[in-house]
Amino acid sequence: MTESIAVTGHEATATPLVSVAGVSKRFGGVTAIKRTDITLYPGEVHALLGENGAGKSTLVNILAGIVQPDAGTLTVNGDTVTIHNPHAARALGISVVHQHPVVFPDLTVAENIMFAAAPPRTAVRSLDWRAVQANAIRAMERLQVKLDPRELVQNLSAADQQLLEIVKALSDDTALLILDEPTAALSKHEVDHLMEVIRRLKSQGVAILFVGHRLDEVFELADRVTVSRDGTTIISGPAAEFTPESVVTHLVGRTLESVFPKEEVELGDVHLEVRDFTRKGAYENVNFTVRKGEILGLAGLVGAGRTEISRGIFGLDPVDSGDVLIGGKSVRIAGPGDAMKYKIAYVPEDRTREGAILDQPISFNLSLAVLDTLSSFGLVKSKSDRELSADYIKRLGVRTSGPEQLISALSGGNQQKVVLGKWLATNPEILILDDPTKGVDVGAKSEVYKIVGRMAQAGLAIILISNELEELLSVSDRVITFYRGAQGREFTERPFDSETVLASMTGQH
Amino acid sequence: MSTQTITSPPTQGTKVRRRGLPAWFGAWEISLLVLVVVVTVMASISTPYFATGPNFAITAGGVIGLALMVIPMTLLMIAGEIDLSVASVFGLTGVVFGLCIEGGIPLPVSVVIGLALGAVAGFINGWLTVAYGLPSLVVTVGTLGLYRGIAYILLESRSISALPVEFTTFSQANIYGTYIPYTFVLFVLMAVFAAVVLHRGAFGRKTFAVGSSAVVSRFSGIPVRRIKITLFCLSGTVAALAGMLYAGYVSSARANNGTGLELSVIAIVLIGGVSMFGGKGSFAGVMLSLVLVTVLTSWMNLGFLPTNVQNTVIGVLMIAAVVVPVVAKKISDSRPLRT
Amino acid sequence: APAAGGGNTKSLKECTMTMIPKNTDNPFFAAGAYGADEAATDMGGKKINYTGTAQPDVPGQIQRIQSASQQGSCGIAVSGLDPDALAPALTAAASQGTKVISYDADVKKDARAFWVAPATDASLGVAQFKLLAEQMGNKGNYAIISAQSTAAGQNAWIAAAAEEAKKPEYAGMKLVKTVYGNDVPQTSYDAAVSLFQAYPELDGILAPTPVSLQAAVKAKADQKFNPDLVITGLGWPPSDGALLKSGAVKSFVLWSPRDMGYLSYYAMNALLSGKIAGKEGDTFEAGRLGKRTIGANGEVDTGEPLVFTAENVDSLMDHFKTK
Amino acid sequence: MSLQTETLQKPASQPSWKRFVARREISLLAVLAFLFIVFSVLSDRFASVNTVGQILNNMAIVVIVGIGLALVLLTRNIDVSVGSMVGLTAYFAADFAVKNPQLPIIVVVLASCLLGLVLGSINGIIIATLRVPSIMVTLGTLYIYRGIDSILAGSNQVTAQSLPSGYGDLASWSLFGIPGLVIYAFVIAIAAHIFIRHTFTGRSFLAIGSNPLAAEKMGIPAKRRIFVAFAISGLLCGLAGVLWGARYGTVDSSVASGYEIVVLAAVVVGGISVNGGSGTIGGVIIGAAILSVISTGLALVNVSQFWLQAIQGAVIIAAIVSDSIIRTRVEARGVKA
Ligand SMILES: Nc1ncnc2c1ncn2[C@@H]1O[C@H](COP(=O)(O)OP(=O)(O)OP(=O)(O)O)[C@@H](O)[C@H]1O
Ligand SMILES: Nc1ncnc2c1ncn2[C@@H]1O[C@H](COP(=O)(O)OP(=O)(O)OP(=O)(O)O)[C@@H](O)[C@H]1O
Ligand SMILES: [Mg+2]
Ligand SMILES: [Mg+2]
Repeated sequence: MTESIAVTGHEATATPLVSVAGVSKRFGGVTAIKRTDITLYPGEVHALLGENGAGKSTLVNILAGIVQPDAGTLTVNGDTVTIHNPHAARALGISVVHQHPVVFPDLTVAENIMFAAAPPRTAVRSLDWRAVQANAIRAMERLQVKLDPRELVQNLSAADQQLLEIVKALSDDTALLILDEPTAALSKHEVDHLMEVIRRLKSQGVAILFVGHRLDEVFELADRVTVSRDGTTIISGPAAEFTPESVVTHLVGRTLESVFPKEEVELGDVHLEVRDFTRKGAYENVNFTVRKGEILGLAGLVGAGRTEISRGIFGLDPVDSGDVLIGGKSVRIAGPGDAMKYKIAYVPEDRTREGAILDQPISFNLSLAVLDTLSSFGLVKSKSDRELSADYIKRLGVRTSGPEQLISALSGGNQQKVVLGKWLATNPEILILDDPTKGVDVGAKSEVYKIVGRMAQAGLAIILISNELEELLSVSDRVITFYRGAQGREFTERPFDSETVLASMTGQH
Repeated sequence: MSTQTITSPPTQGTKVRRRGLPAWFGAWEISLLVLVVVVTVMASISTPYFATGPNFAITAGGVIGLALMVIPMTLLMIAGEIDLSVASVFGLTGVVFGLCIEGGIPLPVSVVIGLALGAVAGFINGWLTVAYGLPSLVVTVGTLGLYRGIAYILLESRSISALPVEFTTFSQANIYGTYIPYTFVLFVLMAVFAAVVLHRGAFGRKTFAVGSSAVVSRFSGIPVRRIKITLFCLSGTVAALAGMLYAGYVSSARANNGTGLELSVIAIVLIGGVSMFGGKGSFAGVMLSLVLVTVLTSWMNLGFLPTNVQNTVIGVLMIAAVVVPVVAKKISDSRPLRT
Repeated sequence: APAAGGGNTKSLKECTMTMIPKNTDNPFFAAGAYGADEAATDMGGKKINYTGTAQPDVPGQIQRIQSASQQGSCGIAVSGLDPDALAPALTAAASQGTKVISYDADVKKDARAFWVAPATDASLGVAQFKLLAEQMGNKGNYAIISAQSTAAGQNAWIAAAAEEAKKPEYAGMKLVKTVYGNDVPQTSYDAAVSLFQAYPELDGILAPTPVSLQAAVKAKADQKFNPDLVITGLGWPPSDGALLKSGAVKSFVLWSPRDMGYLSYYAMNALLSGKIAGKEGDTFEAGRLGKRTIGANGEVDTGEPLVFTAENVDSLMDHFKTK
Repeated sequence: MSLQTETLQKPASQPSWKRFVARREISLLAVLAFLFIVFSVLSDRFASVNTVGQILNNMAIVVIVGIGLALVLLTRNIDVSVGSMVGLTAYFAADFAVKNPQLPIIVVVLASCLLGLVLGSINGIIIATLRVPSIMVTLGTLYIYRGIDSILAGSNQVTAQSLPSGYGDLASWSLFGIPGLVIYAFVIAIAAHIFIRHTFTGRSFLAIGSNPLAAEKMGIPAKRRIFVAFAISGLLCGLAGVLWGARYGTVDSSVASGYEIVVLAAVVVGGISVNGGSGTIGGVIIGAAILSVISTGLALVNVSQFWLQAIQGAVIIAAIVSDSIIRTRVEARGVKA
C-alpha cells in the first residue's frame, strides 16, 4: 500500500480553506475512496485528476454534504466540521456544479435558481415571485448569462442547462467552488468563457476545485494538481511541477506512448456520401463523402448541428430533403432499423441516456443491436450470446468482473467501450461516433482511439464528432467545420492548424 | 498494492462461468417459493380438503381468467407500460361472443371474432399510448370505462346463457379421468411459451430493453413502438380469450363479467417482482405469485374465512413484497463485509 | 371424498347446511341467517354454515358453492347473484350428492330442487306499485330507481308493476324513466338527483330496493324538491322505520327475511330426509310457519308481502333481528 | 462579454401568449366550454343555475380527494388507496357519530380527519423511509383498509335517519345559494393552490417529482415531503369520508369502492402528470368539472344509462388526446417561430 504521498509545499503564508484528511467511503461492497487527502487554498485553482471511477465525484459529494464519509476529517477554515447536508455545505461557502446536471426540468429557470439558493430553513412561507425573478436575474448577471427566468428548464439546450448549473452554484459568499467535469457538455468556445469566469473568481479569492479529464484545460487553469487512482491520492503538487506526460503516467500508472494514437491506413473508395442534406432549423445543404478506412472529423461548437446530421443519417429524425448514398447508391433510411440494414452504426453522444442501458448487464447491452442475428426461430442462442460478450469484453479490454455485471457499475470509459462493442458487433461498414470520449479518462480515451484506429484499418468509413479539438485533429484524416447548421471549410492536409479550424468553427471564415 | 493490476485489464477467458442463480430466479423468486411451500403445507395440514384432486380442479378452473391475463400483463409491465382495461376487454368480448353465438354464428367463427375484437381493443390502447406519447396508465383508465360501457350498450341488463355445449364443457370440465381442467392445460401451454419467449427469445430481450430504456432501444434499432403495440394487442387478445372462457365457465355472458379484475391482475404481477417502471421482473416470480395468491384464496375459501380477511392478507402480502427485500438488504448491508 | 349417495337420506341433525347469501356485509342476509339458525334451534338440528363474500361477487359465490360441496356439506341454499353463472357449479355440487335450493333470489330452475321465494314476484311488484299509485292518486309521472340493471328480482317486480299499470284505472300514471343505482348509496343518490334535474314535474318514485329508497328520500330533502313527491317501494324497516315515522315515506313493502331463512332450513331438511323432492304440490312442515306447499315454478313462498307503515313498523321489527 | 450570446442555441423563450395558450388548463378549459355548449344545445335545462349548482356539488368530493392525490402525483408517486381510505373513514365517522350523538359534530369531523391522517401517514412512512414503489404500497393498503372497513362494519349499515341531525347539515347547508360542499372544496383548493404555487415548500413538491436525484443533491428533504404528501392525501380522504356520509346518508362497508379510478381519471384529465413535477390545482378542478359536466349532462339529455360509462370513457380519452394535440401544435409553433 502506497502510504507516502508526495506533497510539495504551498506558500506557508496562506492558510488552507478546506482540507480533507484520510477520508474513506464505501458503498456496499465497493470502495469508492480510501484515505484521500486534499488541501484547498483560497484564490487557487486546484485540479483533481483521476481515471473514471477513481472516486473524484464521491469526494465532491462528500464536500457537498450529499455523501457522509465513513472515516477521516474535514476541516474548513481551521475548524473540523461535519457536513450533514447540502445546506450545511452552502453555509460553509461550498458551492458545487455536479457532473450530471441537477436541474428541475418542469420548473422555470428562476425557480431552479431559487432552490439552489435556499436557506436551510424549511418553514412554509409564501414566495415573493418578483423577488425570485429579480434574484435569478441578479444571479445570472454575475456570470453575464441571459436566460429568460420564466422559461421552463426542459426547453433549454444542454449547454444552457450547464450554464444554469454554474449560475446556481455561485453565490456572493462562495468560498469554494467545485466544478465536477463542467466542460464535458461544452465545446471549446464555451470552455474558454468558463475559464475566464474561473479566473475572475480566483482573483476574487475564491478557491476552485476543478475536476476534469481534459489535460489541456487543466494545464491552462490549474495552480495545483492532485492525481488520485483507485480511490487514493497518488500525488499532489504545484502545476508547474507536472507535465502532461507525467500526469498521464501518474493517472494511468504507466507511460502511454500517445494519448491519441493514429494508425496509417490505406484509404479505399468513397463509401458514404451525403448530398444536399437539409433539415430546416437544424442544418442546410450539407455535402460530404467518407472513404473506406477514412476518419472524417466534424468540428463545430455545441449546437452547430453535427449531432442532428448524424441523427438524420441514422434515421432518427426525419430529413426535409437530400440524399444519403452508400456505395454510390441512393438509399432511403426511415429509422435506425433501416440504417442498420445498410451497415451503419451510430455511437450517440449521450452515453447514459442513449447509448447504454444502465440497469442491465454488459452482455445484455452488447447483444442489443444484434439480437436477430444471434437467434434462430426467435430464440437467442445462448452459446453465441455468451461468446459474443466474452469476445468483446476481451477485444475492447472492458474492465469488469464478468459479463453479468451491470453497466451502471462500470466506469465511464468502460461503459463507452461497451457501447462501442455493441455497435462493432453489428459488423458495420460505416461508423458514426458522436463525442465518443465525453467524460472518459485519458487512459480509456487512448484505448478507445486504438480501437477506432483498428476499425479504420479494417476498412470502415468513420465519421467522428468531438468537442475536444485536439483529439479531433489528432485522429481525423480530414476535417469539416460546421457553424450554425451550415457547412464551413474542409481541411484535408494533416497536421491541421487548430487556430484556422477554430476560426472556421466560429464562423469567421 | 501494485500498479500493474490496475492498468492491465484482468485476463478474461472466452469461457464464461455462470455464478449462482440465473437472472430469472433471484432472491425474490426464492422468497416467493418458500412462501408458496409454507402456505401450501399449512393449508394441507389445517384442512383435509385442500390437497385433493377435486380442490385442485376447482381452484385451477376458477382462477383461469385471472391467470391468463397475468401472462401478457407481465410482458407489458416489463416493457414499462400498463393496461388497466383488461377486465373491460374481458367483459366486452364475453358479451360480443355471446351475441355472436346468439346470432347463429358458428362457434369457431365467434371465437375468432372475439379474439380479433380483443386485439383491436389492445391495438387502440397501444396506438393511443404510442402515437400521442400518453402514459398508458391514463389511456387505459379511459378505455377501461369505454370498453365496459360498450359492453353495457350491447347487452344492457341481459345475459346470454345459451352457449354451445362443447364450449362450456371445455371451459368447465376436467380432462377425462383426471382432475386437470382443459383450460389449465391451455394456460400452462401459454405460460411456458410466454416464459420461453420472455427469457430466451429475442422478443423477450427486446421487451426488457424497451422497458429499461426506450431511448436506448430506439437508438439500437429496436422497433420500440411496434413492440409496445404488439404487447398491447397481446394483452387485449388474451383478455378476450379469458373473457370468453369465463363466459363459458359460468355459462353466462354479461356486461359486468370480470368487473374490477384488473387490480387483481396487476397485484399479482407486482407481487411477482415486476417493476412498475419496466425492465425488471421474471416470469417465474409472477407465476409463483399467482400460485401463492391462488393457494391462499383456496385455503381461505375452504376455511370459510371471510373475504375481508382475505383481502387484508393479500394487501399485507403486497406490501411485504416490496418491504421485505428492502429491509433484508438494509440488514445485509449493515453487516460487516467479508473481504 | 363425499358420499355420492342419491338414495340414502340424511337430516340436518347430522350434517350442515351451507347458506350462501349475495354478500355478507348486508343486514338483510344476516337476518336470513338468524332465521335459519332459529329453525335449527327449533328443530334441534345443526347450526348453518353461513359464508359468502363481503361484497357481491359471482366468482366468489361459485368458489363457496364448490368448497361447500367438497367439504361434504349436505345442502346448499344460495341467493343467486347471477342465475346462469351459478348453474354449472350448482349442478356439479348436486352430482356430488349435495342438495341444492335457492332462497331469496332464484337460480336456473334445473340447477336447484326448489326456490324459497320471498313472496311471488307478481305480488311484490304489484304491492309496490299499488302503494305508489294510491299515494299519487292514480295519476302523474313517476320514475324507477332500481338496483343493478341485472338484478333478477327487481326486474321481475318492475315487469309485474308494468303489467299492473296497464289496467285502465292507472291510465293517468306515466313511467318517465328507469335508472339503476346499483344498490350503491352514492350512485343511487346521484341517480335520484339527476332525475329531479331532468324531470322537474316528477310526482313519484318507485324504489324497489332499500338503498334507492333511502337515496331518493335524502335527495328529495337535499334538493328541496317537490314536497308532494311520493316515494315508496322496498324498505328496510330497522333503518327506514324512521322514514315512516317522519312521514318522508308513507308506506313501503318488504317480506320477512327471518322467516325466509327459517323456511329455508326446514325446506332443506325436508328435501334431505326424502320427504319432498321439490315437485309441485310437495308439502312439508316448517316449524312455526306451519305447513308449506311447493308451487308451480318450484317455488315456496315465505308469505304475502308485508306493508309497513308508521303504525305497524315497531311491532314487526322482530322479523329483522340479526343476532 | 456574455456566455450566452456565444452559444448557438436560439433563446428558446416564447412569447407570453403562447406560453399561456400552451398551458394545459387553457386547452382543458376549451374542452370544458365545448362540452358545456354541447349540453346546453341538447337540453334546455342544462344551462341553469340549478344544474350548475348540481355540477359543482357532484364534483366537490372528487376535488377534495383529487387535491390530495394530485399532491402525491406531483412528487412522482401515486396513491391508489384513496377509495379505501374514504370508505373506512366514512364508516368510522358515521358509526362514531351514531354511537356518540351527544358529541359536537366538529369532534366527529376532526376524528375522521385524524383517522385519515393516520392511514395516509402509514402509506407515507412505508414509502418515504423504505423508498419502495408507492403503487405497490398503496395497492396493498387499498386491500387492507377495505378489509378493515369490512371487518368493522360487517353487515351493519348506518343510514341518514340514525345519524345525528347535525351530520347531514355538514353537506346540506349553503351560503348565498352556494352549497356547503362546494365551499369546503373551494377553500381547500385555494389553500392547496397557494401552497403549491406560492410557497417554497410547495414548489419543492414539484421539484422532487421533476427530478428526484436533483432534489436530493439540492438538499430538499424529499422523504419528509413525500411523507407529508401521503399524509395530506389521507387527511383529505378523512374529510371526504365524513362528507360522504353527510351527503349520501347511507354508509356501509362498500362506500367509495373503486373511487380511486374516478379520482385518478379526474386528476389526470386535469393535467397532473403521472410522471410528477407538473400540474396545477386549477387543472384538478377543471378535470373534475369535465367529468361532472358529462355525468350531469348525460342524465339530462335522456340517454339510456347504459351509454353513460362508454361516453365517459370516450370523453376522457378525447380530452387527453386533444389536449396532447393542442399542446404539441402550440409548442411546435413556438419553437419554429
Ligand atoms: N451511490 C453509490 N452507490 C454505489 N457505488 C457508488 C456510488 N457512488 C459511486 N459509487 C462507486 O464508487 C466509485 C467511485 O465513483 P465516482 O463517481 O466517485 O468516480 P469518478 O472519479 O467521479 O469517475 P468519473 O470520472 O467517471 O466521473 C465507482 O466505482 C462507483 O461505481
Ligand atoms: N432548444 C433546444 N431544447 C432542447 N434541447 C436542444 C435544443 N437545441 C438543441 N438541443 C439538444 O442539444 C444537443 C446539442 O444540440 P444540437 O444537436 O443542435 O447541436 P450539435 O451540433 O449536434 O451539437 P454538437 O455539435 O455538440 O454535436 C442535442 O442533443 C440537441 O437535441
Ligand atoms: Mg465523476
Ligand atoms: Mg452534439
